[in-house]
Amino acid sequence: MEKDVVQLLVGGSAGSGSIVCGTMLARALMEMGYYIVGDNEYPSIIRGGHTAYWIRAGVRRINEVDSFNDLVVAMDHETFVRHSLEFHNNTVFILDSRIVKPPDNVKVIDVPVLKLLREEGMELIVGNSIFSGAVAAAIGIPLDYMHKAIEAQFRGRKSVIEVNSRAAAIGYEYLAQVSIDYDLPRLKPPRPWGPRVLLTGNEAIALGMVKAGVKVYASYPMTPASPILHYLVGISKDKDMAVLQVENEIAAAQIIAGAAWAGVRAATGTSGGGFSLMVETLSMAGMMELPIVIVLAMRPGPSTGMATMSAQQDLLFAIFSGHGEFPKVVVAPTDQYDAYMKVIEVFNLAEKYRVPAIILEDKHLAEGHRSVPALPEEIVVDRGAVVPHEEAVKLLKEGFEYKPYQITKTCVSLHIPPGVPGLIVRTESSEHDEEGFVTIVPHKASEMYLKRLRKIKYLRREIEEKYRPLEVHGVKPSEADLVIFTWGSTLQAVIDAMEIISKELSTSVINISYLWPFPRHKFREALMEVRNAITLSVEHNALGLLRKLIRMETGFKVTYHLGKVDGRPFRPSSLAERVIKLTKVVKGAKHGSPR
Amino acid sequence: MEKDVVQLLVGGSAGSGSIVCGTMLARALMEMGYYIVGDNEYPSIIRGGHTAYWIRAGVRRINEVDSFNDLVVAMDHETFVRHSLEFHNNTVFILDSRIVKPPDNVKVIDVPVLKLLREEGMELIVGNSIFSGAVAAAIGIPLDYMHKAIEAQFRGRKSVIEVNSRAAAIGYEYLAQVSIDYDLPRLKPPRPWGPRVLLTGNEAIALGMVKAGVKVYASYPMTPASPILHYLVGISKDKDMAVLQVENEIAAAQIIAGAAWAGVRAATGTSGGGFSLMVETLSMAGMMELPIVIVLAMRPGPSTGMATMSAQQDLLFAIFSGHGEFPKVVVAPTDQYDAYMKVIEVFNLAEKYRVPAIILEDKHLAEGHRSVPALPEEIVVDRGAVVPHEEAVKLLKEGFEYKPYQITKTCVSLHIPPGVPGLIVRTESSEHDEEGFVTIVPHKASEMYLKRLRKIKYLRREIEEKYRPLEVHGVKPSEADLVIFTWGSTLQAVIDAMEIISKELSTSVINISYLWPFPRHKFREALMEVRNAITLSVEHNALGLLRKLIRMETGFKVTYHLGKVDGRPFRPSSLAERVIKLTKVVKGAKHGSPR
Amino acid sequence: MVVPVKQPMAVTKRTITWCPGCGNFSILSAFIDAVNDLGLEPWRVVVISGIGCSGKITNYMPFNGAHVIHGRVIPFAMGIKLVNPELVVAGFSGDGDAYAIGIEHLPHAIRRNIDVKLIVHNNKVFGLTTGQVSPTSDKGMITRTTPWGNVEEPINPIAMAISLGASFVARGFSGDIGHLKYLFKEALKHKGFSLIDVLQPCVTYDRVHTYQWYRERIYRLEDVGHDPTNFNEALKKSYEWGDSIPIGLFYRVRKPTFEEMLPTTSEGPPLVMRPISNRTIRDLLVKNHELTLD
Amino acid sequence: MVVPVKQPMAVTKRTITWCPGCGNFSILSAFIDAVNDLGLEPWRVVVISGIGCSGKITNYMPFNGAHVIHGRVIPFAMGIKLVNPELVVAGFSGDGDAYAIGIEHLPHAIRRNIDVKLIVHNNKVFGLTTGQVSPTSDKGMITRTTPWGNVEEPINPIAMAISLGASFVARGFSGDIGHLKYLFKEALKHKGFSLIDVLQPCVTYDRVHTYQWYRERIYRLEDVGHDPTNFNEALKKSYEWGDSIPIGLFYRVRKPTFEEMLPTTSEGPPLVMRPISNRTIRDLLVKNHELTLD
Ligand SMILES: Cc1ncc(C[n+]2csc(CCOP(=O)(O)OP(=O)(O)O)c2C)c(N)n1
Ligand SMILES: Cc1ncc(C[n+]2csc(CCOP(=O)(O)OP(=O)(O)O)c2C)c(N)n1
Ligand code: SF4
Ligand code: SF4
Ligand SMILES: [Mg+2]
Ligand SMILES: [Mg+2]
Repeated sequence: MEKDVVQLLVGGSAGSGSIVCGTMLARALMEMGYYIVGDNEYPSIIRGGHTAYWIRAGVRRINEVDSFNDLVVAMDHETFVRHSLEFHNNTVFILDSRIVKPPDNVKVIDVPVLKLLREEGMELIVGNSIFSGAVAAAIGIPLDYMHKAIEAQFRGRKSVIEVNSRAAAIGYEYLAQVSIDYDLPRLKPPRPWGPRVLLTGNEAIALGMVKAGVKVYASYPMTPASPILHYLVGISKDKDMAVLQVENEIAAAQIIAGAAWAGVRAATGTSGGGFSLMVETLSMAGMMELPIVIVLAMRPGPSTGMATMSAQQDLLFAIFSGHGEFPKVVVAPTDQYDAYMKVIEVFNLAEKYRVPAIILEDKHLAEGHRSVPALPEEIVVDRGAVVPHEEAVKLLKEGFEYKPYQITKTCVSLHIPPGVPGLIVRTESSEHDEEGFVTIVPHKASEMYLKRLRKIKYLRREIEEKYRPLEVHGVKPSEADLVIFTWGSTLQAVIDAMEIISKELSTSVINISYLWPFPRHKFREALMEVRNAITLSVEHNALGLLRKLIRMETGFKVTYHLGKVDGRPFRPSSLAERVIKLTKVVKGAKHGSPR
Repeated sequence: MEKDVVQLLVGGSAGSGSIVCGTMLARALMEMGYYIVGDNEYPSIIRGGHTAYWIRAGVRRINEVDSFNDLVVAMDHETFVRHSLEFHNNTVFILDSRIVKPPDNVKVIDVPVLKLLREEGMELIVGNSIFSGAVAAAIGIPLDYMHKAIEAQFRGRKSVIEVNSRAAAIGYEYLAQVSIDYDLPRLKPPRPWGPRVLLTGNEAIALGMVKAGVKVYASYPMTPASPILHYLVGISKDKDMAVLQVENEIAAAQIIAGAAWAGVRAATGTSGGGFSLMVETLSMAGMMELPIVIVLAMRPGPSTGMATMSAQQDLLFAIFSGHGEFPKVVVAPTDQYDAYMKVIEVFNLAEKYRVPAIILEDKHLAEGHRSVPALPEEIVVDRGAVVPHEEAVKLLKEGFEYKPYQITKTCVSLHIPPGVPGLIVRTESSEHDEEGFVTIVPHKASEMYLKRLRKIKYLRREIEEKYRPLEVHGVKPSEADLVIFTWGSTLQAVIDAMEIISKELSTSVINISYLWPFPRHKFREALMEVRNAITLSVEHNALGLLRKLIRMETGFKVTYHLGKVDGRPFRPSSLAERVIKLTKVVKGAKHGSPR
Repeated sequence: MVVPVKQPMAVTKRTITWCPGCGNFSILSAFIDAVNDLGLEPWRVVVISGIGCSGKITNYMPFNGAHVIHGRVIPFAMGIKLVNPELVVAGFSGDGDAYAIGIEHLPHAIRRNIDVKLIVHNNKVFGLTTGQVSPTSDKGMITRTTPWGNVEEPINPIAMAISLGASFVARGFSGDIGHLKYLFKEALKHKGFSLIDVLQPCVTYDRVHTYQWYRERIYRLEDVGHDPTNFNEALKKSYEWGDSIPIGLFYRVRKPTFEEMLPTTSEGPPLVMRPISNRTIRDLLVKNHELTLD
Repeated sequence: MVVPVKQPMAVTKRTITWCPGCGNFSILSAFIDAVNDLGLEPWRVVVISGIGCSGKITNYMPFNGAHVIHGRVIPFAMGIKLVNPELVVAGFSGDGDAYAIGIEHLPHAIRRNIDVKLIVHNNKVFGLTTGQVSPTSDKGMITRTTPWGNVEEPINPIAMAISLGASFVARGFSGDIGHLKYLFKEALKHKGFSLIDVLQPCVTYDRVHTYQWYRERIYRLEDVGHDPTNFNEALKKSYEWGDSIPIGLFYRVRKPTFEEMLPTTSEGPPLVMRPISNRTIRDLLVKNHELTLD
């Protein structure tokens, strides 16, 4: 039976290549023209433990991986244990029965990987490619596509490509010749949908930084942000980027602050623990009005928490981070394409208003895969208040009197970096006058403090008018029985869940991507006519942080919150189930006895 | 004319001893039986610049210094410039006209300090004591009281006491013999009010720590928290306290975390910049359930801001500091007596619920003086979940099976520190099981994450039932035309302003001292019947952070906010003026044309 | 590796999740053996670790354990030692943990000479975060974050510690477990801050510094009659690297420890044992604040 | 002091708020003179300072200035140098700034040999925060936070820097302004990370280490024919302290700088001058992500 959507799971121990195997399959499927979402889970262990890679592929746009797998590659026994609730009656298991013993009464295709490897004189390390070939044959990926995917995966490493291609072919051929007496999950023919790429959120962010013209990326490795560093370092020379791993997160933040003051776009990336160490510098950037950009890739806390899992627990910490009051931009992209665009937008905003910015992503977005339309080249890079050297020289010639912290109508001052002939510039972490010298004179200090905060008004207006801080999915909120609020990558599961829920309740989903300054007007506009709908926030945390934020900023009470704190992202069907259950309880209560 | 209340101002350059002079006068006045409030202002300069010390003394309880000075000691010219708006027609200036030239048409008592010093062969450094003696004579402080105050000030340093006492006597006698042809501000006779002390907020906190049984205080100096360190180090040996200045704030926070885990009460103190560096450890304490206590002494930010000034800008940063969600206690005392009590309460709460805590004070409280009733010795030290070694030994003998993170009804687990014969204990910054070993098993991780958060419920209940998280001053909110919300030391100015405002509008003041977990029930209770009152928050910041918090936690909209961002604390009369103006505008708008 | 690796069980009944062959295994067993050999009661021993592959070690040891955050082993350990000097306190860090993010604490621990032992699992790489460059990576080394070759000179922890005046400085090697145990025992017997930098091959991310590579170069200071009381000799030896690499005890001197010097802790029982119920502030009110009784 | 102190005016038309007689004055004038002597254009010079009495210096110098936060002079300076190596970048720290809260950056700046000069106003005390103990305070020293006498050994920044492989290490003295200027000029001419630790009397909080105290002990390395290319000699000299205290250039060696080695910056114009409008990602999409065109 051919299906619209098929889901695969590849499970194995860390180091078994299960994630590589999954990634290659995802790539091949995308290449064929399917829409792809890929998710992975791995422990904080280099070898051993259990890792999983899920691929959901469809002939139409899909948003999130779900908890029903049609085909499972089981490279370890844990695959059965950990994912026992993710199988259905027709799930087909591909495995080598010499490695793992499947449970009784499941549909198994036994591929003697170890034997095949031995026969071919191949090393254990390429076993995952035999599996990938077998899967390709099972679900109908032509071998050619697998070869292409393998080439992409091991780019340039000729002998590795060669041996893995051979292994895939062996797996493919083996499967082609075994007789299977039950239906295999096969996809309907793809309907190719234009130029597209398979990306993780981190790759998209890295690409956004390249495009935005970032010149310095300094970072201290931390899961799940490190892949940005790894990616950028590889392309740094070609793209005029100084990419550095430094001694700690304080240094990373300070280096980009220095670089930003010296006139370039600069960024860093980290997770909660490292971000904590950057907070003092963030406040300094607020005072100095430096447009540094920090990617905060969230994982479950508190503290070390679960280092390789996903969460959305840091929203309010990010928004209120730093001592003293100062404007900043906090934005949370929802998918890979959005992440790329938001990086570019955020740099433009940061440099236009001379404010620091935080890009919040969760591990699920950071490391998950998605097929997205080819990222656009034609974007606007607007350096806002930054005056390049040549231009500064011209201005000075014309008699322009420069003050680094001049109070203007929008309260934004031009930024001329040091190094312009004849000009001396200053910056200061203490309260300062317009020239950048320390001051404690009361009215001057107030004026400068408020100068910085007044920018919020203009910043908010620009975000509300030029960008899309808030998006509505599904029916209009005024027509909905249920309005769900969400943010970040959780939107994806919510949208897929909406489809299920909509069968019972007309549902509207509101995603907020520009979280700070909060888009109050857009929010009021969208919610204007909501009266009797059940309102619910779905967030990957316990306390409902967006819900708190909405109430703080608008007074609007989102009545319920569905959270999750096991580090694993939401899956659409179980989310839908929870939502439906909740709405039933709510309605029951409403119509029940008035206790 | 004898007055109920008199206010003095001593102005001079840093290093001139103006603050010491003011402190001695404050001490003498308190000794006599007056109520005292003292405030000071100094620049971030060791010698030079301008410093000021205000003393307000009354025969009845007073709360805040105001902006009218009856008597001014002018040791520098800046005294006239900076405080020009703080004088009235009858202000008397005491000065040496060889040092400063007074403006025309003011009432001056010229004390030839330089000449007197020269005649007596005294050094310039004791000039401030000549002034203090002169002031004493002018306002009616018997010389004996000055001598006592000098003794207290220079405790133990015999020759210093001797020379300063002599200097004070010279000033006193000089003034007694000059003829003054206008009224001097003199206080009515005091009505002594029982055992009392003159304290700064920092001293009160330090005393609270002594009483609470703190065993380790580790800190890195930072204005305005450093005086706690200075105070504690002096008494450390007597009080079994290890008091350390360490390499940075990260070390300070980690050392007290280690000490807390090892079984003692431990604390640190810092300001915003240093607190930023402690945030990562705070999150660790959240995960490890360690009852560390951090004093966050606020000064204006962002960043270095105005290092020696006062502000309340860090409320939401403190509340949401740390990645991941975890319970913490945030409390803001309103005066010196309250500060002492809150330290003790907070340690009891922190150890009972195994949560970290933050004590928020502003520079105004930290370094300002106040006469308060002798601090009580009879307080309750309750170590809550901490099991002392001997008790642990007994428990183990009885067969008790100990798990450091056992899930109990209130979700609080007993804490047995390491070092108990036969017992091995563990703590872990990663998500962990009840024994303290790393886990990423989904249901276990969720359970432990929620275990910690569930404590909030019990914690909030205890705070609401046993402590006074919220206090109402003035008329009941339900009967008020105006309800003012405030927190921290700003309460003092608000209360004095209330007296003035009450002449026009019946006013209620609500102070919230336990800010997190927010006392929702008490708040609702207090605000239940507020209908048409104008609601207003008065805070020493720009954005109205308490106002935001109230809305987030209760949905209640405090309509207006009066802030201040010049680093100087509120003064009652100008505050009252601003409030009255605002209420007039509001009412005008209400009754005006319905546009 | 399609065949799942077999992971051994620790005495704490937790699976040990290091890669097979990892140099961390010998640090684990050498330390446990050293403690046992010295007859220290397990409940008197406290081990603290940072974050990294190295940091997992506390989960595998039958002692009181604190697995803290990245880079903060020293101050957390110091807090413990300060309030309970009767405990034996040992820290375990990675080279990233100790020499990158946590390096600020090292010179100060040395200045204080607090009686904490710091064992650094120096694998010249960030292991747990998948193979990035570390402060001890060689110049030119290709890692995940230096695809063009590392441009920074490696830090020399032994030279740094000796030059800063550390009272016990040693280097061990995971491939010489007997010697490692000897060093741990010496450190445990020493009173004062002790640094033991252990050359620990990372079999996954460092294909250059293998056991073999080290074996070809390493010699024991103990075998060449090195005098660990000779400061200048120790400093000179600390710069030896390349074709011959000394392991062993470089330097040891007995100096008063922080706990022994700090007025509060220099005498009397451990702070944790001193009562607090009897704390009074009345004396302070009277003495420091001129308590006024009407 | 009832008579207000007269505070001098800086060339930047700001009042200089150091105490009269403070050792910071000579650092200020020696540095300005050094820059002028070398004929460096002021707009090409960038000075960065931390927080402390020392940190105020950037407000008084006629150069591009950044007054950053406590302890972060080095990384902020590094960010500037990296994107515009044509600037002359000098940092000014206190001993607390550089050796307490900011010490973590020092070994790494040294390893990188980034071309930044770090001048440390070493007054053996935290000045601005009113006289607390510092990492360079002597053992036994009475300060506001060590009323019983400091129990920690002072750090030896010269020994530390040399032993870590710094390419330029010098010690100056505020009381010898000519020599100080000479050292600053040498440092400004040197390519690579330079540490100049300046013995700077704090006339308010350190009554022991006065100008006089130093004058009685100090001698110039230049006067005794010290060879600054001799590593071992330099290291040996760095331990000299007490009755005779060497000032001068301890060690200097030319090594490639970070900017010279990092692939991105080793050639081409300064990063800040390179255009960004022409940045493309298409090549990356095609090469790294197998852009699929239907
Ligand atoms: C503040 C912070 N930054 C970054 C990380 C991520 N992180 C965890 S372990 C590690 C480095 C591991 O290297 P090392 O200390 O050498 O230990 P190894 O794994 O090699 O034993 C890093 C960067 C973290 N946990 N916390
Ligand atoms: C994070 C942080 N912690 C503490 C402080 C407070 N602080 C300001 S300057 C200073 C130390 C000053 O000593 P030093 O660096 O030696 O400079 P000096 O004043 O002696 O020149 C401290 C602790 C701060 N500004 N920031
Ligand atoms: S990655 Fe390296 S250090 Fe980490 S467990 Fe594996 S071999 Fe050991
Ligand atoms: S306190 Fe010391 S260092 Fe600071 S200005 Fe005064 S003399 Fe100079
Ligand atoms: Mg390592
Ligand atoms: Mg200093």
